[in-house]
Amino acid sequence: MGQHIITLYDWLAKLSNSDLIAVIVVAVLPLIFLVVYALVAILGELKISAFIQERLGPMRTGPWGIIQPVAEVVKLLQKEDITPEPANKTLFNLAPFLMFTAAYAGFAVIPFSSHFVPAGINLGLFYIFAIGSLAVIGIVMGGWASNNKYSLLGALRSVSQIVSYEIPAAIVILTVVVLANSMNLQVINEKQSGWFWNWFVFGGPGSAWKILVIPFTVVMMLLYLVASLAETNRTPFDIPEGESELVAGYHTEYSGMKFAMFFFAEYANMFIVAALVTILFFGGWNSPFGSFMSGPFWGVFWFIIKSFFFVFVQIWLRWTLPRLRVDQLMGVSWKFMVPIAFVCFFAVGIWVMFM
Amino acid sequence: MGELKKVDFEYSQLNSERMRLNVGPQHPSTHGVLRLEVELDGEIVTEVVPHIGYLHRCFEKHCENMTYPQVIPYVDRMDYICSMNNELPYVMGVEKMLGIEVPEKVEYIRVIFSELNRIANHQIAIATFGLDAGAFTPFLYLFRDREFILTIFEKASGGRLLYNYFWVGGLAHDVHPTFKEDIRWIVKRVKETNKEIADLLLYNKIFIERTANVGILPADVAINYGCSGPVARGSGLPFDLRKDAPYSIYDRFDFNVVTGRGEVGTVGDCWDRNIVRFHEIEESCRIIEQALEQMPDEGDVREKLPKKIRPPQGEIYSKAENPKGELGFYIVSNGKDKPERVKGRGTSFVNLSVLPEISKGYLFADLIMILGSIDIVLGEVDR
Amino acid sequence: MIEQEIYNKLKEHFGDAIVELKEAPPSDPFIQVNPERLQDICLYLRDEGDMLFDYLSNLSGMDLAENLGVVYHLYSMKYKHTIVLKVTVSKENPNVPSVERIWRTADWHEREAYDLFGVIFEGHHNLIRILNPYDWEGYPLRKDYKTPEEYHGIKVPY
Amino acid sequence: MGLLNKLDDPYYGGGIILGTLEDVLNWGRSKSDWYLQFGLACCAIEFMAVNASHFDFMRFGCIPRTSPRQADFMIVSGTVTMKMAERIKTLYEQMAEPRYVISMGSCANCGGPYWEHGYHVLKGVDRVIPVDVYVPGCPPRPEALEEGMIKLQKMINEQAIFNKRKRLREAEEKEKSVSDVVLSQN
Repeated sequence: MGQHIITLYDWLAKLSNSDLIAVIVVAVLPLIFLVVYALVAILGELKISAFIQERLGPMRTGPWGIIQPVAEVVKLLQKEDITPEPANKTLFNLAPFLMFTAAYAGFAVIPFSSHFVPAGINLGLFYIFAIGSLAVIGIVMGGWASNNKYSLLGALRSVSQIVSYEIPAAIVILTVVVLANSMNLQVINEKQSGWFWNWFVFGGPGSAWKILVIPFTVVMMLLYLVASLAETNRTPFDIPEGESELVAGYHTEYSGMKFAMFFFAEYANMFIVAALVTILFFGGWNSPFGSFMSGPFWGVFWFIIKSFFFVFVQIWLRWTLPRLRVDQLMGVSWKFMVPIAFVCFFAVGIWVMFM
Repeated sequence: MGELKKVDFEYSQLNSERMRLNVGPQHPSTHGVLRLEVELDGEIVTEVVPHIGYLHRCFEKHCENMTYPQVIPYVDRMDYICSMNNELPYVMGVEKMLGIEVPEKVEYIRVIFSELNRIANHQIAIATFGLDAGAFTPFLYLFRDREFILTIFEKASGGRLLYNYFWVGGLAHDVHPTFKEDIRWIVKRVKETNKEIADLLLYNKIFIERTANVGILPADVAINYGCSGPVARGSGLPFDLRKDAPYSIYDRFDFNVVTGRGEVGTVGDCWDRNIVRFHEIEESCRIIEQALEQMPDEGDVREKLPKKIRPPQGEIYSKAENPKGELGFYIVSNGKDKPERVKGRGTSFVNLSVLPEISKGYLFADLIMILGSIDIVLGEVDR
Repeated sequence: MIEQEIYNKLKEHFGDAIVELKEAPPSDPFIQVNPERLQDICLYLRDEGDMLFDYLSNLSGMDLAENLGVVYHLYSMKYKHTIVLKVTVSKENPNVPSVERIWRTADWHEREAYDLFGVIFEGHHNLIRILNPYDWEGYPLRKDYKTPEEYHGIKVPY
Repeated sequence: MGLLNKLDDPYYGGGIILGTLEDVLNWGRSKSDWYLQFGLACCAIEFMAVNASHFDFMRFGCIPRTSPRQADFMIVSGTVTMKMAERIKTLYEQMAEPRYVISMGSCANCGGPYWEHGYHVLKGVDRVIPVDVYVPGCPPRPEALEEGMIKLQKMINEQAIFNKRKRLREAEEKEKSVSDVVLSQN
């Protein structure tokens, strides 16, 4: 990168003359954001589902039930924490922490604004992808250690699902890397600055000839959205915790705060996925209208608005579609998504080579 | 490196352990308290053993200790989703034994309410089937409509779910004054929702993928297992007691017997069983519309009967087309005011017995769909 | 085909095994059958060309004071006619041949009759209780049945 | 909560800090009730209707959970039979504290219409598990179940968390003294 951007970290370090404070602030900000976001998302899930289903949703906790998630957290904190007798206790207790840590660690490289990214490492995309895969281990640990057949089935399904959907997702990410010529999420964002037609979903910045590549990039965006839905175990791919078959999937045996951690991790993963879609295809913190409403603070606004829209899309899909069967799920991944992703990869590669 | 070890095995030697899984009695999609003992090879179902009786409420024992009219509330509680349809064969049987004919108006009201309850039942069946597939929203849309039907039942009988409305020799009360308008409105409403459900659920690509070519039940197997109702009709068998053995006044109406045609898969798969219910809602609407036109406005709703009903000695098997299939009551009278024996031929009981036959070799997720497509009510299975 | 014709035909074929035909309207007419040759009779009824009783509507046990009875309600999908068969056995020796091989639906019906009345169906592949728990004692629908005081430590009467 | 109990002792019962804390904890418990999703008999259909759009159980913050581990209360909706009684007990034991039970319908309350000849029917679910709220009716109307839910929330709001045993003992003594007075008056 050419010019040096003054990040929040630098600014804080300069202000307080201490790296430690800056590190703590930068590390804690995403956590606060995560908690607040999770509460909003849980409420959103309840209220959006209620709206779709001609209901009201929670109404009795605060005005229009808006502090319902707070009540839920208060309750979950005081629930009895059960570890079943036949469970493998170490793994059983470790799994939710691993899940939550993985989700939280993913936030480290998310660029919230042009001046704020907790850790602006060069291999941001690579890192987020690697950390995202850690969740699989958490699921297997939880499912296997519970010593419950439903949990085991759910965990096994989940692993096969996440592992297979990582391939199309990875190919699509690779294609974006080819387009952006970088793995740094900040750089990818920078490349898409300007008006909204510079976003990668519309082929990225370039001449009018990019109309040739737009179909491929749109398809890539859809592919990534679908694959990421599968990675976060949301409907129509929620078979690992499909409640009509496997009672609650891999977290059947968890109660109280440990269950809440799985819950938080799921919502955190939803946000990471939405954020990645935003960053990779919709310009991240860039304003859609050129220099209008752009800047470090507006960047946060745009980024969160765009990400929340994709969180909303995930919730919307969940309450609309039935769920797939496990073998059909694999079929969708291996028979359709992987080949299409490869075709897109080649097309974009050729385009980048000649333009 | 040592020498290469020779690996010698055949595929058949790779044995995997089979897993026995208990589904139920508390499980979100066993539709009550059914317990299935499932043997799984990976995710493939190799054996299903249903264990029933978790809701055995001793219906037949109670019948022996109650007078004839007192049995009706217990009949209601057999298949609690469609109580009106349950009452019909019972009261018809007792009336036949007594040798009485009910007034014309009563017959029409009975038919209208039976068909209305059939709609309500099929709506629940489709809704819970969708729920098994993971579609929660259509479930609520159908329940919203069902609530309007229940309001009409409530106006007529005072009960939302269990009515005790068809009595021996007539009805408990006359219908309310706005009866006809209410029903015309609800029929219109049901048709609108049906369109919505077809778009949202039944012709959804994912739903078709899940249900087509799953749990195929051939017609001859269906007959041998005694299946009836949408389960048999889904297999292409036009078996409908309303046409085959017309009771009450069903011979006066023009309606079709809907059978599965294998529209998206094979004849007799889960989707066919479900679409039969969907189209039967429309046929029921037709019957109701015709009945409303023909129905006389004036008339008595109660035949004169002695205080104590004592049918002559004898026995009778009275059957009618329940939404789930053939519901029969084998009533034996010994000349006293309490029946000697009442055996209820639970439709779901018979239909459920086919489950082990048609669910072998499918995935575990399919087993849930097959169970949902049979549409059982445990109150009737266990009685 | 009306009951009288079916009765005549059965009588012709099985002779003494067919006891009588009872008709007393408005009751359903029924044919009393000897339990020994029940399987042959049922197979004949199912497969004979002009009867084809391929559908067993109902199978119910009966407590007839001294004896136990089993009632079969048959229906033909093709000809749409019905017939009722009745079998009577003593309470001391309640053995009835199973028709499970003829109509698969009889499987659960027979288990139910066994569970509630104690009729033993010979040749049934899995004659265990179906509605009551497997360790339940007694046959509840017999007229002389007494409700147990306790089941697994839980009081049963109100 | 050993430490909290120790803190609470001097300000027994209504200490400002812990009294408020108790209120907050009770508020959380009462406003966010996840129920165990299972049905037994006829009442389960009315229960489903309560979940549906017309009555919308989620207004009270009640969200269905399929696993008993994550549920806060269960609604025994329908007839409990002898075969089912032990399963109900197991389900109750699998639930995490604090847990509550609503007995819905006459059958679960006392055996309902099956009380006399039902040889296989459990005459009241309170013979196997403790019940907090009884909802009468056969089946209860949805409004009745909602009323039962409000009753349960009220009950949770008033329960003691700290010094539970001491306060229970005192309440018992108070009741005893009242009954003694009544007895002596008679």
